[in-house]
Amino acid sequence: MTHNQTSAIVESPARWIRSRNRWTIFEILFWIATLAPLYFFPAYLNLASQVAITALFALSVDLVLGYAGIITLGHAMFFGLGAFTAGILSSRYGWGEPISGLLLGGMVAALAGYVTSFLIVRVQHLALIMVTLGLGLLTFELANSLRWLTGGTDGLTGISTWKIFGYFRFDLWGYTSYAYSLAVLFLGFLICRLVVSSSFGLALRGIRENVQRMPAIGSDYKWHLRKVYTISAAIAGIAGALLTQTTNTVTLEVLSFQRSADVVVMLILGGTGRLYGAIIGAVIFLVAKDQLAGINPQYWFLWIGILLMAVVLFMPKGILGGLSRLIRRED
Amino acid sequence: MINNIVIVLFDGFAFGMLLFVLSVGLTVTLGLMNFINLAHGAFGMVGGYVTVMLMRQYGVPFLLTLPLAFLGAALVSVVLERIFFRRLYRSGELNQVLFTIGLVFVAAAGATYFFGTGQQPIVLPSWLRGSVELFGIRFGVYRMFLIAVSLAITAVLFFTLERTRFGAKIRASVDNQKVAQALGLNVERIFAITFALGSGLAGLGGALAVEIVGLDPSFGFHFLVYVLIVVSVGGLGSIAGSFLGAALLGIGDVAGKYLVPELGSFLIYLLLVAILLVKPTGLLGKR
Amino acid sequence: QETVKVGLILPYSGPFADAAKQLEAGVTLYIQKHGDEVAGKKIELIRKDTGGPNADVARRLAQELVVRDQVDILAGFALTPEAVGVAEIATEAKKLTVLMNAATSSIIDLSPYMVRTSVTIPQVNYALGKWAVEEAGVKQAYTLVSDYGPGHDAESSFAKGFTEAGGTILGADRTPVANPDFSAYVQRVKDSNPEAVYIFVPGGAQPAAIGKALADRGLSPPDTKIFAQGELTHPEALESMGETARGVITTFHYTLERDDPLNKEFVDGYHAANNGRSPDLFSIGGYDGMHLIYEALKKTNGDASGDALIEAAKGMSWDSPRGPMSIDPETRDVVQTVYIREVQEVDGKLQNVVIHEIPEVKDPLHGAAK
Amino acid sequence: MVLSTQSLCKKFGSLEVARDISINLPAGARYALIGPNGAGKTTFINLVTGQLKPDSGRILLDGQDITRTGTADRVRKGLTRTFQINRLFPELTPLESVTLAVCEREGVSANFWRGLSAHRDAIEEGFAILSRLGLADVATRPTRQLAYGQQRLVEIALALATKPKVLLLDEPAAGVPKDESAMLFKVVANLPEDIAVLFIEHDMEIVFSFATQVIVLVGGAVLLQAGPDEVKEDPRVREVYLGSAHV
Amino acid sequence: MSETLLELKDVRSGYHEAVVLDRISVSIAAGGSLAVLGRNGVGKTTFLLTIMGIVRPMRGTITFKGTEVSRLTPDRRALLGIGWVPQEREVFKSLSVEENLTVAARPGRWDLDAIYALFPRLKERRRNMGDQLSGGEQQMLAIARTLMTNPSLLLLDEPLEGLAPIIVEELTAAIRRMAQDEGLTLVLVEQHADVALKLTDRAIILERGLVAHEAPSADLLADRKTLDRYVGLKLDAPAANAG
Ligand SMILES: Nc1ncnc2c1ncn2[C@@H]1O[C@H](COP(=O)(O)OP(=O)(O)OP(=O)(O)O)[C@@H](O)[C@H]1O
Ligand SMILES: Nc1ncnc2c1ncn2[C@@H]1O[C@H](COP(=O)(O)OP(=O)(O)OP(=O)(O)O)[C@@H](O)[C@H]1O
Ligand SMILES: [Mg+2]
Ligand SMILES: [Mg+2]
Repeated sequence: MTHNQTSAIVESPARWIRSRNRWTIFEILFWIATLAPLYFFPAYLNLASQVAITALFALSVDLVLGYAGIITLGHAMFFGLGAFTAGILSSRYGWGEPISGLLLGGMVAALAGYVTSFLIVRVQHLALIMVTLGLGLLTFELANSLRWLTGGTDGLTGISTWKIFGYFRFDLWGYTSYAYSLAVLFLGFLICRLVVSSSFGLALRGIRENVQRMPAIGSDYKWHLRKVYTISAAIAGIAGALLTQTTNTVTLEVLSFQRSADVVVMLILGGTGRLYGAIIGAVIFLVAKDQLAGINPQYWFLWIGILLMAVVLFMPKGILGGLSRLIRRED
Repeated sequence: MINNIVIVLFDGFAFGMLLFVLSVGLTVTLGLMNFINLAHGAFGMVGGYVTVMLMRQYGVPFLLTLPLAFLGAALVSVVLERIFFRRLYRSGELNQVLFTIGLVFVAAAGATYFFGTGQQPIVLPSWLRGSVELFGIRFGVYRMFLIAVSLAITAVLFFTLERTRFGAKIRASVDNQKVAQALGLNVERIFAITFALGSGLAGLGGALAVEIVGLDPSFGFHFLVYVLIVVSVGGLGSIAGSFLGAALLGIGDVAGKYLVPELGSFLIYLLLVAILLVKPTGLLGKR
Repeated sequence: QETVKVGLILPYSGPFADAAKQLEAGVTLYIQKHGDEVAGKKIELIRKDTGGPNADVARRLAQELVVRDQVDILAGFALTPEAVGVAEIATEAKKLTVLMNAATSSIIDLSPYMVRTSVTIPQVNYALGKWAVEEAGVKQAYTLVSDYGPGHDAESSFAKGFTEAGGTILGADRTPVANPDFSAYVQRVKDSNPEAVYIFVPGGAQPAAIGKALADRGLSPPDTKIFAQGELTHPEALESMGETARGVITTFHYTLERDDPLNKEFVDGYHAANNGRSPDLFSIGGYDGMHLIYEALKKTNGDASGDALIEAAKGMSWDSPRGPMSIDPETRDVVQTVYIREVQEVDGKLQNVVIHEIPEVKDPLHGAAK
Repeated sequence: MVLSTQSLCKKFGSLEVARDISINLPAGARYALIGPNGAGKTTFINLVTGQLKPDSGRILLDGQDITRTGTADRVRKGLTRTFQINRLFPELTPLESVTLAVCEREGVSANFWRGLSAHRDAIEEGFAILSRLGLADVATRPTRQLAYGQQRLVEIALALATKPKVLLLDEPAAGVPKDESAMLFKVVANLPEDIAVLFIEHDMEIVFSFATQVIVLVGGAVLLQAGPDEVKEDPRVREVYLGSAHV
Repeated sequence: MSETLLELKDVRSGYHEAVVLDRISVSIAAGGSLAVLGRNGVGKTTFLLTIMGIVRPMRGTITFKGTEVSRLTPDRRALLGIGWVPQEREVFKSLSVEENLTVAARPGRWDLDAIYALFPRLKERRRNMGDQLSGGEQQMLAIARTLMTNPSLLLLDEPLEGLAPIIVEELTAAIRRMAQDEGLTLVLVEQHADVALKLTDRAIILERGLVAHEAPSADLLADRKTLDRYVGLKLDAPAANAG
């Protein structure tokens, strides 16, 4: 700790805290860079939308995992609920308006999140992981057995999403999809950023660091957990609805264990508890997968496996953690 | 009627024992060592391929391949432990998750490369096949064999891990590596041995399971969910708990499917969630 | 020289990797045999991995194939959701889309550019249901199917054929898709003591498992007849089941051991190219799919536009290793011979022996809808 | 009485760790709780604050029965404790930790739509508490990196941040050097007059110079409650607890 | 006093880049005892951790019984005869009291009987798990656990913290006995400087990472001025009763 830093704190601790939450030049550049695919890589726009959607999903998981310390292997449950809500709305009720579909998807997922959060807060550690996993798999099986509603393993057919604001049509190249997904991702990110830099975000970190201490400082931490779980479920649901709307398809896979596990892998890969880790993780994982699978569709996961192992060995705090350490060392 | 009850209980118990052999290795690595070893299934796969290849290519008898499956998986794990895992003991559960998932990917690719994507059937010796009739009920011979093996494994592990100083040394090392080491315990060696034991058991479980669940390169992922369920329901670190949990899940699952088949695919998850909500540390777990 | 690009969308990784591998082996065998040039164009394959039944991924891959790689034809589709995801793209981009496996009947209606060279589940199972009553003289049966789309289709089409012919279904149970233990269900079957049991499970490890479970309970032919779709007695499953498989009756559109020079050539070629591995339903779907693409291109003189190709494909008929087959000009679906086979010992080895052939079977659901 | 317990009983298996404990703390109390190791002192605090459920007996805070109230609610009603073995937030800085406690007290911690820095008062109050305990210099380092003695002080700071009416301190000075423990007790002494303090301490110099009343707990039961001088002279206390050193 | 048992030469150590201790050169004769004093956070614990090998020195050498141990792992050092009692007790939670005692025990003067005689409380609680003990009981267990390894050099980090006065009395008597009669060598970190100085024959005072003062304990005990300056021993009566 340098001397003038100390005196800055003494002068105004609040200002010191605020300075830690200011937008940095890196962040601004990062978001500008997200526009690049629109101009430079139009052939990759469909991939880019899928990355943006997955990144939003990963953000929602970072809220509960990275900040509140709830390791979940069942978050696809909320993603899938959002996806199915939007899909059913369009294919069964003929309502394909995107924005309202997103919101409804988010609301349904949030409701499910709120209800299950009462179970989640009762358990910890392995039991917690397993309860999230169990609930996720139960939802999957439920969707499978409600074939009349969900289309079962074949998936829902006949989804069509209307133009955004009645104007932007979803094109084959994916310009609209990407712009739409990116905008929603950015909004979701702003919400997450606000949440984690608020006093509520601090309480979440307190829970992650030492749950047992929380009641002793007068904290109704279970209520905090239920709340963040609900917020996170809503965001995951929105991400799911976004996937439905940009692809006009929903299959059971949106609810699968694989999806839950993949998103956690991406999040850890990027680095937990720092929001951007979720985005970077999704980008690296999906782009690497796309490129490697392009080279060899049968063995790409060998290289992904090696990537994951290498990251753990050389960047134990995820890619972003590793990068930020490098940067800090340089200046 | 009574016959049906007996046979359903027997089948359920046998199914439970299948789950037990698949997961007992994880009870050691995850339960005792606190190492989130999602590559458990990959070690099981090693054991499975050892058995299949020895039987097919060299005509080694099935029973003899079992200890070799144990050794094969244990050997692979010792090498990996020395190079990789030991660095991960302290680095947090998320890194362990990521690393071991990466390892499963690599293992699956390796298996695809060497053995192809197809199923690898084995042909058991005739004395282990078919069923025998006792009191007018037909019991599957292989199922009885599984039950016997599981009881033996449980007994051996229970006495070596829960009743000897070695068990206490493992727990001490896991509790607090720093202090255990400062007291003169060779934590590295303890961990290496324990890890090899856990992986060896995984290999043995894989070899025993091939007959029932088959073997292909996705084996490593396939039963991950099941084994995690058994370990968490049994309670971390308790061999007896795993045994009990597996038996309970097996019987519950088979009996449930028999009585309410519509709930077939929900049962095991319902049991999981219900048990953990009532007893978050599992049936016999302390942590 | 101009090329015709074919985008092959398959689950190369994950639990269905074997299906993708077998299907692709069929495709490459065809190209190997017939050269990679047709109607003056060079055929180029671009392979894409969906990782499993992921409609959204399949859709994105199709989009990319169309906009990035500019393919002319979409093909592959081991799993129904993959085809579902791609349908809209096929229509919008006007690309011939060859379903080389996806076996749910209705998906072919999703796009006018789709054509199927595999099989539909109702096609083989409806026929089996009828045959079971009419020819095998079975009066009542119990059905046991995997609890997912194809299983449900199999259950209903078998039951339809069976009951229409005058049989009764005693009971119907559905087993979880990833079910490692069948004992409870098998016990239920035994409790109702049916004359026959009908089984549908996905390929892989389950056929052997369920076969052994039935035998352990004493449910085996000839006392209890066992009917199933062909996957149940694929070669690896037969090896693992051993004696207990004897007498099992299955229905399929392709039989490995079918005595026919075309088939023999196909099987031998396949063995040679794949380390002795035998072809299966995926391989034949891929092989015939490629045949359809080649023939259509010949007809259009190398015009690879979707409209031209789909017109050329409609009504096409040919002799395949599986037997005579054609494409229904109205539904674009496959019309072919359905084989009823029984597991018998031939030269000391158990194999599927054809005991009955039903020629020119159409998908009954499409027929019924009209 | 701000806090009183009525015949609290608790058993761990066959071990009776609380036997009929009835204690009254008036406002402004500066009481010490002493007794041999394993006498049940920490257990008593656990019972009073709700970490453990009593087998029987009642706990009253400001005359209100709180026996069934949850721990967090008791803290919000003004009943706070510290822990004998640190329970801190290792990766948070002391400033964040204490600010968190202040936010919880003010009920703004559930507020997720305003940045933390908007709660300026809470942050400044947190910092003031740390400054009083001599932790200003390390306020922005991760708690994990502080020396043990400093961590002990963070433990106290967290408790103070809840603005307690009753403060239960479990060996607050253990591991803190003499001069700093003196400062610590000065801070506690200077708390508003109406705050009742009960502290456990094995350092008799501190006990006898700071406590107005001393409660001696032996084998789960109250042996004696009296002024420091009387306790010092009591032969029973000497025999089981003080030994010869303090003759 | 006989030959040197432990010697630190020009040792620098700390955490990552942060240097906590520097230029530390100290030696202790077999059977000798050393008090380590200093303010909160000067690095007393780090000093012990460096000897034990939990913190690796960045520079300098540590020799124990004539062999250089600077690069050895803690378990190797423990087997050579160094025993350490951690400041935060760190008893094994998932082991019973008795298992805690026996898990790393090595034969010698201290066995279960001897320990139970010194701490009867532990005998009563021997079936309890490590996390079902009172703070003081944990402290006793931490000391006893290390004694069970029968070390020839004992590193004690504030061992009297949290113990009842009567236990402190018994324990200090026991430590004195061990040092004087059995030739056990001792390094003692203690807040109660007076107690520490009475128990040891030499003392060092750490300040800003360096050894600021070194003297025979008896001399230092008399030298209140030095003590005040470095350790802040003066306990001005807190204004408690005023409150
Ligand atoms: N893991 C760590 N990482 C970084 N710095 C540390 C770490 N542990 C201790 N320190 C720092 O090293 C310095 C010395 O700490 P140490 O624990 O040795 O002090 P101490 O003299 O034992 O203090 P106390 O009397 O409070 O026990 C302190 O400033 C502390 O903040
Ligand atoms: N969970 C538990 N199960 C069984 N016994 C327990 C448990 N927790 C504490 N004990 C026992 O209860 C007794 C009282 O413990 P407590 O922590 O209240 O003592 P204390 O008076 O605070 O002692 P100290 O001064 O050493 O901190 C101890 O003997 C301890 O071993
Ligand atoms: Mg206590
Ligand atoms: Mg210290």
